[in-house]
Amino acid sequence: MKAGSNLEKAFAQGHFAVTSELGPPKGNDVGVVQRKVDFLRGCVDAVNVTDNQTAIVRMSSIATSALVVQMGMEPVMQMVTRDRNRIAMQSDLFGATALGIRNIVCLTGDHHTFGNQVNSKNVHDLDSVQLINMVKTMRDEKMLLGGEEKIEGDINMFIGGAANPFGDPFEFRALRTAKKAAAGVDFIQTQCIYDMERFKEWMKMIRDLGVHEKVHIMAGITPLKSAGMARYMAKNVSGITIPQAIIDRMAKAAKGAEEGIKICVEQIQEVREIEGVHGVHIMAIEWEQMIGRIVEQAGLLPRPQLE
Amino acid sequence: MIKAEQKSIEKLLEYLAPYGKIMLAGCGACVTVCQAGGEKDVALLASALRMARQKTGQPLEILEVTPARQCEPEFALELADPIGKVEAVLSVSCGVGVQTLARHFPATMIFPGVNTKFLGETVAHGVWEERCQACGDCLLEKTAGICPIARCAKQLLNGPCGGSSQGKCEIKQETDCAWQLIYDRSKSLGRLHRLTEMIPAKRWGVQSRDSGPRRIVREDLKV
Amino acid sequence: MSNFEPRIVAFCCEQSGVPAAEMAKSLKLEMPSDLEFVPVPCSGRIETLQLMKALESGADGVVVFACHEENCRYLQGNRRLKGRVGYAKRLIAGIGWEKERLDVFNLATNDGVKFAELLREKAEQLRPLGPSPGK
Amino acid sequence: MYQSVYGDKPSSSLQPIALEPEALVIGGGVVGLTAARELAREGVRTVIVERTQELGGGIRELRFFYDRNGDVREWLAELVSAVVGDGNITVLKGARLKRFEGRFGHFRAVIGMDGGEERLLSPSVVVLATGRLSRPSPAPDDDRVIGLAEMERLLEESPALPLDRQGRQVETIAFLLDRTDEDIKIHSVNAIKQAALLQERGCRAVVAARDLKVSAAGMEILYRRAREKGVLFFKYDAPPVLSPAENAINVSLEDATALRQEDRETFNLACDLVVAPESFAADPAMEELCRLLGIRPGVDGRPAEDNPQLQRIASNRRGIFLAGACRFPQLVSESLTEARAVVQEALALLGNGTYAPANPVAEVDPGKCAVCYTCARLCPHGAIGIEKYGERNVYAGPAAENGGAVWGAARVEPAACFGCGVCVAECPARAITLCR
Repeated sequence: MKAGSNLEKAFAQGHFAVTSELGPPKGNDVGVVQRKVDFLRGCVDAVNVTDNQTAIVRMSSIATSALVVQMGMEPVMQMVTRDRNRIAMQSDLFGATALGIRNIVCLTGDHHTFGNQVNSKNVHDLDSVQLINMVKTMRDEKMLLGGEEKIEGDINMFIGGAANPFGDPFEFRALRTAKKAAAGVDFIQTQCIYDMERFKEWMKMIRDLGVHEKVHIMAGITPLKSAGMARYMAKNVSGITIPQAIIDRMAKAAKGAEEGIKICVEQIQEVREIEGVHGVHIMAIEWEQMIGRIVEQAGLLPRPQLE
Repeated sequence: MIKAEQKSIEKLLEYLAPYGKIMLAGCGACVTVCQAGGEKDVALLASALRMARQKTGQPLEILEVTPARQCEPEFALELADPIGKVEAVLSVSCGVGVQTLARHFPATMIFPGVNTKFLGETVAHGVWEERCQACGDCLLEKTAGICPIARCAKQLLNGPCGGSSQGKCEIKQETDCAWQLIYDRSKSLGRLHRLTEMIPAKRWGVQSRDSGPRRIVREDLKV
Repeated sequence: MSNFEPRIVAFCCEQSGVPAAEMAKSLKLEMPSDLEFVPVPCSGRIETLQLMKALESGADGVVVFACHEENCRYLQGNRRLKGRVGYAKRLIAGIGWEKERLDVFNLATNDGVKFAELLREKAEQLRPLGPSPGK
Repeated sequence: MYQSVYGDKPSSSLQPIALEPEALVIGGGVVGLTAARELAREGVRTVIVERTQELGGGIRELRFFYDRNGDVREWLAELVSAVVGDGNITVLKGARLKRFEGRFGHFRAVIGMDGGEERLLSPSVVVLATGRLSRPSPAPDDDRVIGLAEMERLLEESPALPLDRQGRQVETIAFLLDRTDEDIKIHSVNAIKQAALLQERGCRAVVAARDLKVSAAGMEILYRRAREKGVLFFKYDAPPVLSPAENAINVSLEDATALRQEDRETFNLACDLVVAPESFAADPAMEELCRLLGIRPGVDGRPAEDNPQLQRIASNRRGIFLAGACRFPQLVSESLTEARAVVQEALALLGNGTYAPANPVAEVDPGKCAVCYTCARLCPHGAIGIEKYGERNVYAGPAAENGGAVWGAARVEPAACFGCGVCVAECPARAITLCR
């Protein structure tokens, strides 16, 4: 066991893991965190805590994750290389592990021009692959980046990364995930899947590289609320492709939300059959209350109590 | 070469408001090439400034000068006499020129006339694109001749990020994704295997500007 | 390889190297046989490129005879030359050639004896190194 | 085997150039006046530029010659009237060099007058003779410690005993020469001369020095004459200590002439006056003058000679000469010798009105020149300039033939070039060749 986190145990004991995502408040209202945690309680093995997602200022992921730990749920702290240099990131890792946070997802993060601090100076001292390698070195060799100093204490983190099978150049995507595997990632959460064919093709390339044995792949799923949302995401969220069939289906449905949930559950069942997919990561942006229903309809309840 | 863009005329008029006689100093090198501060641009800007001030009733006398370069001490010192006769200087050379004049003429205010942008390539007539960040430790060998530090919005060394689609960067539709270019060129050079090895964290603090303002000394030439 | 006769190119400054060479000749001092003189108005005239070209096109050793540091007729010529020789030495060391293949010696006008001595020592030093790797 | 040191084609610019017999002398001191007078005598139209309103310079403080009788001021007055009367010499007082451009054969000097008016000259040769500034030595603040200049005046005002100064009888005078720096003899000369004159007037003169500098023409004779007149000479290592006594200054010094340390005695001399020679200060204007003239600045605010091995009166640029105290604080006689040497060299240069380069000359190929300023910056003899690019100071393309004048590229002035080839080796564009 690398970190002994609940998520790691789920994978280790062969369960089909389920994680979701929680957006910290745009302020310090702990109640927001409490409410979202209560929605997810018992439905997921761990919950991602985003780090100023789309470069919009929110409570920091380390603080929110610590709160989630206090609230009795296991967080997956996301860390973006956009905002902190290697000094800040390594010291945050010390703090996070001390506060009982066991999972991390290393991301490059959205460009600051997408958010509400367009004039900020971005950092990008490291990129996601280098961050993964850094956390692994801190955990396995107890060394800081640069390798001079020994770390007092253990940095037991279950390291996660992201992957976007729908980005270009497609042939390189699997190779890049293999690169992250070599860098020391333990699990991968993909971008939300709508183009199932392309995802299957990507998974095949992953299997050909043998990456699925070294790394736990989690399929990213996002329920659509309405046809409008589908069209919006298809148009201006780059890296996401939504087949016309799904958009039409959403448009025809009387209640978009219900249809979205139905599609979502179908997708979960479909990805479960794909060899190498060890879990699902359900991202319901500001719709955390639906996670319970989705997980239940997908037959993934009750979540295993692991020790 | 260094690429720059002239500041707005309003901003320049705002700088020059308190003065009646100025020198407008161009530069015969980089800013001439990118049409921001060459002799023609100096003349153009000078007439615009004069006409603007004519309208307001306080005419502006402009001494137009374009030495070969503004970043050599000797060229700057050649402007000593004319600068003695003006109240301020508006230099439309890059930031280096403005600061060279500022160093050599402590008693004269030197205003920047352009915004120095980047070290870039002329992609087409009138189109210039950033190519180099002068990071001090060139890694173009690793990326088949395309620099992610200058041409990737997130300066990724192990790109592309999730947002690259149809070869374009998610941030600006007109910008090519550097890593798409790197991938394509590596593939055509048969060097794809290089992209599968992780490029380690860059030593920013030692060679890039993060190590503070940098200096090159060639002992063999210095004497 | 003991009877190997190194080919030496000697750049001589007209203010010091050339008079010293003439003095050595007139004194009929013993000097290496395979020797070529290149007179220059000042050692400052010698380019790094000429040092490299001499080595590249077959010289086993290149020496420069320049004036003493403070005596340059043209003020800084010999100090500039020293910088260039330093640069060239680092260059050839970098490509795995022996540093001894390039040297600079400071002379005065009347150093005929020292001139011949230095050339003999250099030939001696080059002999074990064998022909230049460039050949 | 190697690219030839010299270009193959002979230089097109080796023809002789015309030289107007015109000279510019900067500094109206005794050296400047002498040089101007000698040049004028040979038909050279000379302009003297004197910063103050009075000619004569530093020598005006002196009255007595050290090696012969006669009044320095009379001698100086005669020289000044000869210069002022000479048709070939123009004297500009209250004037200074404002700008200096071009190279040998094409010098252009702009002289700024106090009134604000400017004059443009085009001299063929320039003589720098601005002399030195002297500052009272940092002696203790006792009014009985004076400088050599004041002692010279005292000697002139009272030809015989009783020597009095501000109503007080002056009998014993001590000259302290411990402030002479290594190689300046002028203080020793004046101190011994004044001591001998004081003895003639019945005073008791004492000269105390760390080491006495007598290595100048006539100095041994002066020293013996002073000894014969009774001047006492002391040699010390530790500087003497001055302390006020009742109405005198007590000078206590340990005489170092005795060989063995224990035989050395300490003397306490009660003196009415102590003479501490002035020290020579660097003329702040000299640094600016060197920059204007483009000549090499030396140490301690002096202009540097071209090369220590060669003539000390030539600067590193052909056509610009140095003479007198501005080059090195020395005896007036030595300065005058330098003035005459400058005249001889200048006349040699001016020749019969033309000058043909006697050495190989560097030539820039304007087509290759990137105007990077390396050669102009490095030329040890200031022989290279970046040609002005037309009146509007605009950068025109290289090698844009413009009626023979090439704009926007470096150009070597053949007459000013010494042929060393440093520029040829250093040019990054390899645009310069050395032509014979």
